[in-house]
Amino acid sequence: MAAYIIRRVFAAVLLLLVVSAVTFAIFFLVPRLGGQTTDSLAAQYIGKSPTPDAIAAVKKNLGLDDPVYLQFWHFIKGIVVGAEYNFGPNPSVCHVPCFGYSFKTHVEIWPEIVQRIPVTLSLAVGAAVIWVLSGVAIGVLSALKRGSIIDRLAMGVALAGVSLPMFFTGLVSLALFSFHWTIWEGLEFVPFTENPGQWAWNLILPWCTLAFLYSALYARLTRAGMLETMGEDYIRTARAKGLRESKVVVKHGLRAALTPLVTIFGMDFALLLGGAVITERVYSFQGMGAFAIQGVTQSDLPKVMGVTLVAAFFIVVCNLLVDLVYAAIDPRVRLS
Amino acid sequence: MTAPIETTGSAATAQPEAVLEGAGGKQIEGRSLGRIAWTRFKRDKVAMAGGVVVILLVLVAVLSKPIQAVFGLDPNAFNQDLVDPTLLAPKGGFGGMSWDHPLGVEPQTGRDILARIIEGSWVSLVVAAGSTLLSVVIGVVMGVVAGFYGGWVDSAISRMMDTFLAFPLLLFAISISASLQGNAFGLSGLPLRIAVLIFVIGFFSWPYIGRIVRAQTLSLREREFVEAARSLGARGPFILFRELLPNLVAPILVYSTLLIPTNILFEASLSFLGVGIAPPQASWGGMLSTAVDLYQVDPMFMIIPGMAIFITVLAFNLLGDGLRDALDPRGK
Amino acid sequence: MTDLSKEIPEQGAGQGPDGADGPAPEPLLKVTGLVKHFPITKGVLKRKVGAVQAVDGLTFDVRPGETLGVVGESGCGKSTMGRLITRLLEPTGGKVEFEGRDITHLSTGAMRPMRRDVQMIFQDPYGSLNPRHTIGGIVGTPFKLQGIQPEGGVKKEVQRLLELVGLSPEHYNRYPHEFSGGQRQRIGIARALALNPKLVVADEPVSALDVSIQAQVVNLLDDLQKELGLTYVIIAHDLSVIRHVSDRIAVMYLGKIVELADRTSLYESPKHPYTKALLSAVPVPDPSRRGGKSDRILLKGDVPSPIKPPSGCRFHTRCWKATEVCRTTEPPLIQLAPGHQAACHHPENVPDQSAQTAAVTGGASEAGTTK
Amino acid sequence: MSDVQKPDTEKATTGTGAAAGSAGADEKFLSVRDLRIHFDTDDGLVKSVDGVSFDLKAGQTLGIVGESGSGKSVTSLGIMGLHNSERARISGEIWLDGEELIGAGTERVRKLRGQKMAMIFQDPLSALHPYYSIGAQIVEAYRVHNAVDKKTAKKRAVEMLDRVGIPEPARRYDDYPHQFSGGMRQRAMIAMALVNNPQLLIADEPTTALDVTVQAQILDLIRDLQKEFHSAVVIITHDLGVVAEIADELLVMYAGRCIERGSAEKVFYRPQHPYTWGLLGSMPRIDREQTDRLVPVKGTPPSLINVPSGCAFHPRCPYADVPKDNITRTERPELRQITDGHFSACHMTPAERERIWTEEIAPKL
Amino acid sequence: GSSDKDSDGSKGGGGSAKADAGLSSIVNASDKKGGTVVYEHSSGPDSLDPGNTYYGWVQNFSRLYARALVTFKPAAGKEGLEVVPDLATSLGKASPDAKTWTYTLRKGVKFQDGTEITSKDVKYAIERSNFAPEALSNGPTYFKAYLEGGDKYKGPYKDKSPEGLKSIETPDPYTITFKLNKPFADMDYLAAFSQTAPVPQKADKGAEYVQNIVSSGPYKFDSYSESSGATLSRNPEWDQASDPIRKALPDKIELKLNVNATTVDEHLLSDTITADAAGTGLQSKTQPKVLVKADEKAKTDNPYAGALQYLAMNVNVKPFDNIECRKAVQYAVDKAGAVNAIGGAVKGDPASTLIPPSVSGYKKFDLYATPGNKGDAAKAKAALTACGKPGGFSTTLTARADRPDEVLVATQIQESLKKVGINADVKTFPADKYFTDFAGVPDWVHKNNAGLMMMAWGADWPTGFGFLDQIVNGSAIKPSGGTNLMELNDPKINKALTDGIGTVDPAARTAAWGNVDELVMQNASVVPLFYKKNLLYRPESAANVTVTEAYLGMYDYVLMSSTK
Ligand SMILES: Nc1ncnc2c1ncn2[C@@H]1O[C@H](COP(=O)(O)OP(=O)(O)OP(=O)(O)O)[C@@H](O)[C@H]1O
Ligand SMILES: Nc1ncnc2c1ncn2[C@@H]1O[C@H](COP(=O)(O)OP(=O)(O)OP(=O)(O)O)[C@@H](O)[C@H]1O
Ligand SMILES: [Mg+2]
Ligand SMILES: [Mg+2]
Repeated sequence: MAAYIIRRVFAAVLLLLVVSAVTFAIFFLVPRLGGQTTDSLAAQYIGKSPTPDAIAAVKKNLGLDDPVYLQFWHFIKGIVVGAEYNFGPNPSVCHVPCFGYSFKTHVEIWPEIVQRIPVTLSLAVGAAVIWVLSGVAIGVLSALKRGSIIDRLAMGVALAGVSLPMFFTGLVSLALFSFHWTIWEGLEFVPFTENPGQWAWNLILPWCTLAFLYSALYARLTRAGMLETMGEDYIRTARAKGLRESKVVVKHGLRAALTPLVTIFGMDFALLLGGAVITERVYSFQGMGAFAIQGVTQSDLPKVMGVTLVAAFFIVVCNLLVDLVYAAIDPRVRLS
Repeated sequence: MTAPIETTGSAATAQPEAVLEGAGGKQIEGRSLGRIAWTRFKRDKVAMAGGVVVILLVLVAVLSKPIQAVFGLDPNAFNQDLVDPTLLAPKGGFGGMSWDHPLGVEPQTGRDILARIIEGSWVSLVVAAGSTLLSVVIGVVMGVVAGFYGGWVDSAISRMMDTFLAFPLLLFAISISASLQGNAFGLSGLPLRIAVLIFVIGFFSWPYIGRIVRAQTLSLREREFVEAARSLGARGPFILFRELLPNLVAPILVYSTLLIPTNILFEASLSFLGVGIAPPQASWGGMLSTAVDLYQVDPMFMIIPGMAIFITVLAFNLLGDGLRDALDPRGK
Repeated sequence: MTDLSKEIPEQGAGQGPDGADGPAPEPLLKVTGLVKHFPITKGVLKRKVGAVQAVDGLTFDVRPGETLGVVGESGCGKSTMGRLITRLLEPTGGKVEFEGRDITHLSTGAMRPMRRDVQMIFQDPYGSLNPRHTIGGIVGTPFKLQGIQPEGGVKKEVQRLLELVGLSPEHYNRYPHEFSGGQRQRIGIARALALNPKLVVADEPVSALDVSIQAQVVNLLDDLQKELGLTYVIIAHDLSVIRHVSDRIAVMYLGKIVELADRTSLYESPKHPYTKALLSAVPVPDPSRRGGKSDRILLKGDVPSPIKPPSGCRFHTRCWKATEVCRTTEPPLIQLAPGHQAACHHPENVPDQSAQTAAVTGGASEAGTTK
Repeated sequence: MSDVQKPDTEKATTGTGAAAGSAGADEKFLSVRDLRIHFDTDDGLVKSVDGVSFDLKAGQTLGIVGESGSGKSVTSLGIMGLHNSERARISGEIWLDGEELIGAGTERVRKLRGQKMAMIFQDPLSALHPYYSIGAQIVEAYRVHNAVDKKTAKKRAVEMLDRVGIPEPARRYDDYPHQFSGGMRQRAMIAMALVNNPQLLIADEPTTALDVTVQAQILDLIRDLQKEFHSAVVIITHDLGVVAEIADELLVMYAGRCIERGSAEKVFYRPQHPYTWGLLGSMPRIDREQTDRLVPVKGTPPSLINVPSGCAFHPRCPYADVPKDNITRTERPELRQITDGHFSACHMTPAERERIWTEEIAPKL
Repeated sequence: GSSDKDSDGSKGGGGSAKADAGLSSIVNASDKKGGTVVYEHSSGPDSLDPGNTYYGWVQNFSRLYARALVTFKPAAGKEGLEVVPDLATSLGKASPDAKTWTYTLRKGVKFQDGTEITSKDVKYAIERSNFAPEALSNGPTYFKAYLEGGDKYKGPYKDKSPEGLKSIETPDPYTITFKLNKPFADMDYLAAFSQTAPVPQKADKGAEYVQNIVSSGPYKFDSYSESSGATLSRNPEWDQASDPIRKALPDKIELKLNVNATTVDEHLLSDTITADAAGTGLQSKTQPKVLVKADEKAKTDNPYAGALQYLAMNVNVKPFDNIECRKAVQYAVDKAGAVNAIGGAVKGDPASTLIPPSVSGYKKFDLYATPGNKGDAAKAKAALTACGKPGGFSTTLTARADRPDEVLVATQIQESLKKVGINADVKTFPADKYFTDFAGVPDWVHKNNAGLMMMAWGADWPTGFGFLDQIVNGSAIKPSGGTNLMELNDPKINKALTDGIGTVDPAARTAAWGNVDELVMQNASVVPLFYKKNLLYRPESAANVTVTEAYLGMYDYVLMSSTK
């Protein structure tokens, strides 16, 4: 098992490197596809009427003319040893781990991201708990009562859930519950450490918005998975033992049906950790997604890049965890 | 005796001799699996409804220009006299619905909503279908190649898929489509927006189908009919295209129909975030994001594009679910 | 289609007391020291950590017109052997000669013309036919692949083949799922016969079929052999079927041939303990034999893993006769009686091959018991 | 077709009346009366089991043979009460140790399952839960019916593993199914089935997935255990050899119906149904001199949705024309007693059958 | 004032003000100290660093913690356009040629750390804000453009010489003299930029100074974060005695950033915050809510935003090189419709001049009047015929994609042009590249036949020169990043501007701008669409509320206090 973990961790680190290289390359390439030159890139950072001197200085300072691999190398180096840029009276230091430095607003990306992680994390974790519990419960119920009114109703709602744009449901619920009925007024993020009660209360609406889509999805997946596993031979064996139906369903059926969900959950959750972009936007929560959007609207590439990489990091880590969890729950994976 | 095909067939016609005798030998033409699936699909009322809606939608999208011409609809014509300038809302109730404007008019501008919905339909569908096609093509090629050739090719492609899956798709889509405004690839304006959206949505989601196809190919490759073809001297391409691909059509078809609604929503989300289709071109996502700002002024304006998206996505989902049930060899 | 009348199977070929030295006809297929190891790899770098020794040194030949039966327990390498001689797999070592021509390492392209002569019938009638093709398409594929234009056209030829295997030519446009298992197996046979092969390798052609249908297919194979002068290598695990169809029989155990003999000789006086155990384990459809099963040999345990096969004689872990020499020295496959080869240090019905005395060691307890 | 007729049912019951009617429940441990199991499917009503009756005494073994799809597994699952009550339509009676099961509540049947009656399945790999260790699965089976602590249960499980011949049972206790070989999995299945000393053991093709040498081991094991616990055993297989080896009684099924039933000797030595002849004729035998040709049953098994009218076997029967007036095609033959405890459902007269058997069939086997 | 609206009859007396009361008076005036003023903003500032900002609201807001040499008077109505001394004791003293300007600093004014503010700190602030574009890129660079040798000086970060920029002289700690390279009479307006607020050199970290701004005003930063905003509390070193213009009533100022725009409006209406920091008014969707209810409407002010939305015609793109074709567009455009498209009268007034009414130098005239400002198709067609294109023509109309109102107006114009046969293809581009890559690049414009370009402009300081110079002066044509989209390079106009800004007499100077405006309109290359207006909302708790025209028609944040 230890060897397995080490191998997977190693692979994950490798994957992360590749992902960041590709991400870097894409972000390097895309503005050029859009017709921008290094000059125009540099010009963004120096006000209204840049002089060629200033442009050259910025290009030199930021290494914009360097080949992409060299820039990538500086970036990676920055993560490990930090970076320095010469703008002002004294060099601006980007501390370890330097996940980039915004030349537009002159902030280090990493502390900004760290500041926003609790927001996104709160959103993602709470929503995940809700959607997993409700989605799985509904899915199991539907599968067991297959063809019944309950099943049809649940699946109808689930289908609607996956067919409605999330920003639509979010905005409608914000309009109804926050503005119209003013149940949640002044919805803003309150850190858990400050006031857990308020934290939870203010997050209910965003959680439910997020969870609505996902629980619909998970209900469908769970139902399909349950229908499949409940047809497996080992379920018949469990029944033949004389086990109570509830135990057959939960211990034998659900356990196997949920295993593939672990992968999907890992992916979904990881993607959310990288920024619940739409939810954060709708509820104006200052999470990672909002930060990325801010970067996009300000054409502040390092911000977007930083969030993207951190998000990729979450994905890789979650995948790694999923693999380990998988190995833990499915003995067949463990030993082969 | 649990070969999946058998159960399908046993129900229908697995006993040809019995059938032949029963039917007096009149039925000779074979029923392909597609035909059987179609028979099964026809029985599924909900899926049929979804299919009909999808066909209607596609017709509307394809014929959107002629329809507009015939009914004299202009998605960009202002009717400011129908709108109260300070209250922004259309005059009269129900979002300004009238015989001239059956779905009402847009607040602020008084543009005809029906015309804009029709105009938006082709954008939505072109983007969704285009990106689906792109990801399906890449995904199928990569998946089949990986699954079929195995070895280092498989390792390389699988790693590549892992890498792609580790990209935060939405963030990528947002930043790329934001970066590629103005002009790029020698395109500008609407064609560029559409091309960028298709590329961004399609290019980063191919690994999902790639994985499915790869897994399917892997299992198909182990089937004996592949071995049989090889024992007859078939080369890779023959096996790939003649033996494997026909068997992959069903899952690909199902996945595509289920991917389209996802992509419709994706496009709408990007338009909502302001990096999708740029106004004045009508698009559902764009309409919705404008409407969202005005929902207190004119709720109808939010409901109609919302419903358009909802119905379309729902119809595709129903169709996809129905197809999956019909094509699933295990049947019901 | 002209060389149909090649050679009528010589009935005596299998039973004749011809050794390796006899003036036997040139073998159609000659296999020498055939080896196939599947590497087991790990990690991204595909490090080789071991190998499945699926087939490990087979030597036998197949004479024109005869039927060679191959039996053995699951996983002993029968299918691998079948795929090696049809060159669906690349051998790791050894040599395969067909009609005197070395085909061991022929490329796919060079193998192509050979494919007309060597054909295969598959085990799974459900898996071996592409569900998306019509019967006509499936049986016509060989012509297409080999670029042959039979006189009268492909369709006519296919219909002729369908008739040959006892199907209606009208089934041409139907799909496999519309047929029962036995019928599908016939389709597979028709496809194998399309190119008028000399050698047909059948990997468990009837084991997926119902008993009543099995007989139809067995009979069909029989008839076709007589009619077309085919040579068969039939792989099966059912000893009754093998006995019924074969002229000579090879018994395999863990990637090796442990006994190779003509039918009567093998069934009447098996030389290898494994063969003996195998034969005694076959259930006999005769209730009266239930009481007196004194000759039943019950082996303990299962076949060991081909990844780490036992040293020496591979059967020694389960053999009740095993001695020290079995553990250390691999017995060669040698002729113990005319036309009867076996690889054992302590064969049955024959003087002991090992110089060492048959000191029964501790291995007995884990080996087997005679009831 | 309306073959769910009252008279039929009665006939079937009276047919077995001589054997079952008077006997007390103490003697007939398991008694199945006119069992019908039908499934509603999209394509029509599948009559998987259509009027099967038999009795089984404690300590006896019943073998059920028949073609694939003839309803063997459905019958056995029916006895165990393992059909989904919403999808299967079950009628008839199943008496287990004096208790009727079809009418009994599901909870009652559940309590009997695993305790009084247990089942072994064909494919032990898929029948064992891949995520739980072998030991845990056996313990679970034990603890459903015995209120004991985990330790005791574990002791019992290890004991059972040992009993079915798994080496080093205490160590293998924690292994997972995929770590076992096929034979060992089947042994584990048996251990699990027998952990509560059931009086009825149903084995659905317990050896089909196994090699001959292992098959012999397993059959031996079942036989020994049966002797030890004096349980009734139903063994389902399509291998006549296996049946001959182990069964006292034999039941031959065709298209959901029982077409011949009797003691193993009678069915093997004096079979009374053309289908049974076909079965015997189509298998190559290792114990006989080599015959040139096998005698197969022509045609293919029928669909269970459109069961041929009259005798379901008639389209494949070489003697369908022997009885006059086309009776085989129109009227369903009942199960009639030929000799004591030997029943068969054929329109030919027993004399005719006797003649065909001795003159035409037997010599060829 | 521009309170030409019909004041709505919210008769409910009790001191509650009427609509537009904030335009001419200080609403809810109070001298009570204490309370917290809460501002919200739907995105964020370019920077809160007084030396690194171009945003009007930051200029306004920064006065709470940064004292420039002079500033606009915190007062109601037109008074607000008046420049008054702040850190300086009086307005700038100009040499007769308007090339040398001298300011004297107040004595005893201290930074938040207690050190006294000297003229060196002001000089340093100007140096860093104008001459270090790599670090502080946001702010305007007028000082660089007008100071002698400004094009040579490398900025304080590179040029470490003790005297720094020679054209700013600090003969003593309280005197600062600017030597300009050409006559420039609007110097006091430049001095009113927050760029002249002192920055202690030792505390300057370049761009990162924003994290630790050293206050010279009544409030200092308690916390600042780019994402969530800032909290300011009283600066104990600030002395009311040294500051005649600030009352500093609130105890605390909170600035929340990146709040959803909808939420900002909801918060305003529910009186949870004091003001929307951006000062651009309520969103369209909130607008009806407050306009239909009389008591809500009474809480609104609807000032001019000091900005003009206009349509630029490039005189080098055919057929707009022909003035008749330009006139055709002048007549064809439906200005009333354009106003209605973005929300009607509360969002703007149809315009006929470049200079908006709230900017000094505004002169009312209309060279291309059409009935009801709805356009005149007949006149337009006539002009087209005169131009030689009686059947109309095709051209491209550019707009900024991320400005929905602008796109809407562009489509509206497209529609009205279509009626006279002019087909304009609307193309949208991202705002941040609009000038650098597209509309501001003559090459691109010519190549892409972009004859029509949407444009909006607000004055950097509220005078005609501040408004016009950057958009009509030939010197504003640049290979990239130009703001003179018409490529108007009329020697007459250029000269009029130069002469005007050299005129020291304020009245004559102001009059000059109206004439420039007229010259431009005669050229017909600009279609003024509408003067933008803001619909501001005064929550109940907001006190001392008044609109300052000097800062684009938002509320004055120096005055503003809260009863909460
Ligand atoms: N492609 C392969 N890669 C790795 N191992 C293989 C491969 N094919 C077969 N093996 C292994 O080689 C051994 C022999 O396999 P083979 O299929 O030849 O056995 P068999 O005798 O045909 O068994 P069965 O009776 O079950 O068909 C088995 O252990 C199998 O797992
Ligand atoms: N749940 C079900 N729904 C519908 N049909 C079913 C169901 N279960 C079994 N059948 C049908 O009932 C028939 C009898 O099935 P059964 O499994 O009893 O056959 P069997 O005799 O055990 O065959 P085999 O030898 O293949 O195991 C088959 O045709 C099968 O398709
Ligand atoms: Mg095999
Ligand atoms: Mg079965």
